Amino acid sequence: MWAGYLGAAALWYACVAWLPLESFRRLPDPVAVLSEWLSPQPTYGISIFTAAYYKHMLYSTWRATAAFPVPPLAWVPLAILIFAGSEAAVIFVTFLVAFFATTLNTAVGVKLIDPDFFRAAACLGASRRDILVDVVLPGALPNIFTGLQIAMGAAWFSLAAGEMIAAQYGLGFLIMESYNLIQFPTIVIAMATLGLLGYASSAIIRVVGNRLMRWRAQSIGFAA
Amino acid sequence: MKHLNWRGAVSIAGFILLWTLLARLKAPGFAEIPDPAAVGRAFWDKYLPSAAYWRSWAVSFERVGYGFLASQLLGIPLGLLLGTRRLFHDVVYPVVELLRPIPPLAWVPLSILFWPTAELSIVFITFIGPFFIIVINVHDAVRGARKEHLWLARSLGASPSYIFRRIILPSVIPAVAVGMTLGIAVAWNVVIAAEMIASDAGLGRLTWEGYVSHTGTTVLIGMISIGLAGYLSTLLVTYAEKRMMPWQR
Amino acid sequence: MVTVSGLSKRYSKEVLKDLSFELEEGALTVLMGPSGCGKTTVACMLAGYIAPDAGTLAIDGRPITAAGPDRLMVFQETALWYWMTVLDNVMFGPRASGAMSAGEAREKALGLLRKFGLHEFRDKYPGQLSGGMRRRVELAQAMINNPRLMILDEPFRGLDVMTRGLMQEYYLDLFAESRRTTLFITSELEEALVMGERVLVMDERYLELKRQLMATLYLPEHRVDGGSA
Amino acid sequence: MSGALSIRGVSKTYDPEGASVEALRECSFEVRAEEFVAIVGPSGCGKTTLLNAIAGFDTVSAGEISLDGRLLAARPGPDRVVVFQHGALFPWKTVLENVTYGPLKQRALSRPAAEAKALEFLRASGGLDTVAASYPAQLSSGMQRRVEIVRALMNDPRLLLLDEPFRAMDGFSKATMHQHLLDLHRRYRKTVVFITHDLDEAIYLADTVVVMTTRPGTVKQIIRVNLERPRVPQMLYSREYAELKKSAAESVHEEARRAFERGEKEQA
Repeated sequence: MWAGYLGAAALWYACVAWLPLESFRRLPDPVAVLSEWLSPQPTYGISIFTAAYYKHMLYSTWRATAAFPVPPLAWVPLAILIFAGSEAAVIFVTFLVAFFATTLNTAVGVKLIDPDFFRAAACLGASRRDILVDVVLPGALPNIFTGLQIAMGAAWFSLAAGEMIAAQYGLGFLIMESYNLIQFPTIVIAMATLGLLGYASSAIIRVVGNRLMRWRAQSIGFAA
Repeated sequence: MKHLNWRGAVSIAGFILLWTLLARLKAPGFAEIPDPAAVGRAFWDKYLPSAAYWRSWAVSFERVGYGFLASQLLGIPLGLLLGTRRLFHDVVYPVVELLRPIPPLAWVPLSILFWPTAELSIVFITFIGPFFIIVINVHDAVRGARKEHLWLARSLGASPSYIFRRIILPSVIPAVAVGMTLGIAVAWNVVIAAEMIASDAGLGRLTWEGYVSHTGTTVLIGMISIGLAGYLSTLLVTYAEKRMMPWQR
Repeated sequence: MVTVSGLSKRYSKEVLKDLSFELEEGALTVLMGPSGCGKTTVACMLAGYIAPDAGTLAIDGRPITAAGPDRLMVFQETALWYWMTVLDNVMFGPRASGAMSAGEAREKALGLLRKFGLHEFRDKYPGQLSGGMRRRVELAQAMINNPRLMILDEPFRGLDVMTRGLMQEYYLDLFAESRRTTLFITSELEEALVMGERVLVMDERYLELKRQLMATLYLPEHRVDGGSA
Repeated sequence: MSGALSIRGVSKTYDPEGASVEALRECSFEVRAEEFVAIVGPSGCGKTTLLNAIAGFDTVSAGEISLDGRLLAARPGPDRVVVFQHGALFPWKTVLENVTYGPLKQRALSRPAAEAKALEFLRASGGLDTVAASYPAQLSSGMQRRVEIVRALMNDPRLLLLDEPFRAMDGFSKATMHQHLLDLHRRYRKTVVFITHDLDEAIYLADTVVVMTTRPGTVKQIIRVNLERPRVPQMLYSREYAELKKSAAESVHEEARRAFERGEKEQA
């Protein structure tokens, strides 16, 4: 694992430092980035010791979670209504907005539920509303979480775009600003931080998902 | 496409109705938004005949096309290598795992710095998004291949390269199909934002200029065009999928 | 022909402990036991897919160390390559090992498919066939390579009982023709008694059940004389 | 005494994209109250179509199905509960939540009363009360099957419908499930309609065996099983059993061969 990181860093350094290519020379090298990122007095004002760094992170994280397109559960019935079955509509939505990932995945999740569950519930006297709560929601949960993962990725992805275009704070803004002010190491710092935040948020969703779907986890090895 | 599902049609019609209502009543936030009829007229009169409008279609399609194609040509082999070679996987996969969450657009400044022309820098952006998606999908598919499929081939005396060509590659096609569908959607989202930031042409630029000049119709026409362009490319990808997987018909 | 001695294997729990048996040349031997008693593990070891923790396996005196076309296995879950047509699946063996030219392999494969009543399905994909038909394709896929040992791991489990009965008869006829040494694995007592001349029982509970029922056994008519297939 | 089922002239034609497929043609038979009836037939003979019609999951193109004299609505209900072939315990609910689901949804029992009744039922089904808090994925297929039957019985249904419940089980656990089912039928005296493709299973378990033809499915033969109750495994190898099997074997085998030749696939 570490061999990979060191190898990549060494390759990056070699390209920037020795390769006679002009376009590589313009890029910041890993040593400069790291020393900037970890130095108490960073030349461009952004490192783990400066408040500005955390302000940008905070803005970005807040915007990501705010923009985090978990459509209110009210969407779930609407998603079922609109997309249950029409292939064309699903493709159209797939493309249109990655944000709808959760809605789309919910609809797909609902279609994947074994019809016997609906029939079993109906046999036991469950009303339409009971079926929605006791079968549709838990049954589609695995797909809903796949959707949440994609939606989280889409949130960070669109956040970066939004901040780069119109914001005053946030990592996306920081990236564009450090580009305009020729503070290249800070660009890489902001990018890496965005990456780490994205990775952390997906991990959180995974943990919450496993918690909610305990029933899927282990079977006591009765099967052959 | 057999008959469009009437429920889908009803919801789209409902959406347009709602939009008209909100625009006409100048509901909060909808002050500047023109109603569908106005957008339709503007499109018919100004955009349909204008060559510049269709050129922006061409420019955006070109950028997505090159970026997406490059992502598949490089991504699929890398995914296969990561899935089959253990040493290569242990060294390279952690780096891929680290770079993947970085939003494609965060690469814009570095891309502009690195690539000599603005055009190439945008194509790199449309490349990076779908690239990671296809690499991860193919990697997971190779590792998920059923061991019986490989065992049987080995029993029958197939050489490793024969097994790679006739067993591993075909078993990965469904995952490639999924990766392409997701990748093309991301590519379109990325090209629009990249054009807004670093280009003077393309549908993204068109929408951005509409925004800057506060002409609602241009923004909406831009958005709808982007939607349609993406839909068309998704149809192309789905067509390619059906060709790649004859056993699914 | 095949000798197995002192086999033992442990995954999370002990699956095999000091298992030994022989398979006679040209005989259909049944290996029977409840699910989870290591039947499939033994099959995979004979086919060369899994190595034992201890013990040895040999075929015609040669130790079994790797997979080879002399020992072919039909898995419990159909393992046909779903992206290949029925014909390509059957032709895979001879083509992969280079044993036959394309034309020769095609000829032999079509012959086998015609014999198995699947000729008209040669260009279909496995997904389009019924369970019984998929099994017959797998048998053809193995038989074209003329293996010394056929290993069938609960091949008819999951088929409805009627198709299962027909498939049992089907294999018995194939076996009568070729007398190809076969190891047939099952968890069904009736199936074991219908298929095998020799039944190896992997678990005492089954042994007790078998002894008790053997005493009052009523053999299905066509086997009442107790003769071989 | 309730649970008398009568099937009169039931036909069903599916119409996928115009290529109309006739699944059932003129099916008629009677099931007396508290009787155990097995329906036997090869793949694609309409067994499941008939079950769906009785359970109210699907309508019939012609004919009538009535329970205790009343026509059945094409709407499922707790008076006739189905145990499904691949099992339909809610994986996200514990055993206790699954079993008490029916009475609670119909507001027939309070929660404590339902749980008490459930635990009693589970205990009587082989000490399953010990796994009341586990999730279905943690149980063996045999245990899951028994819990699903308890879930059905908790609603005190007039009719218990079983769709090839023991199909994927290995020989050993299938034998134990047969005894369990027979024991439940003796104890709770419910009318049972048992779908299977296995003639041995049908004769061993049932009072009456209805043999179906391949598509379009219709009643080919009705066999009264005169083995006395309670049934024991030794009967499987008795003279009377062999007679019964011979009388059904030809027609069942013939249907199986025709289905086999046609590559009749399981209905989707």
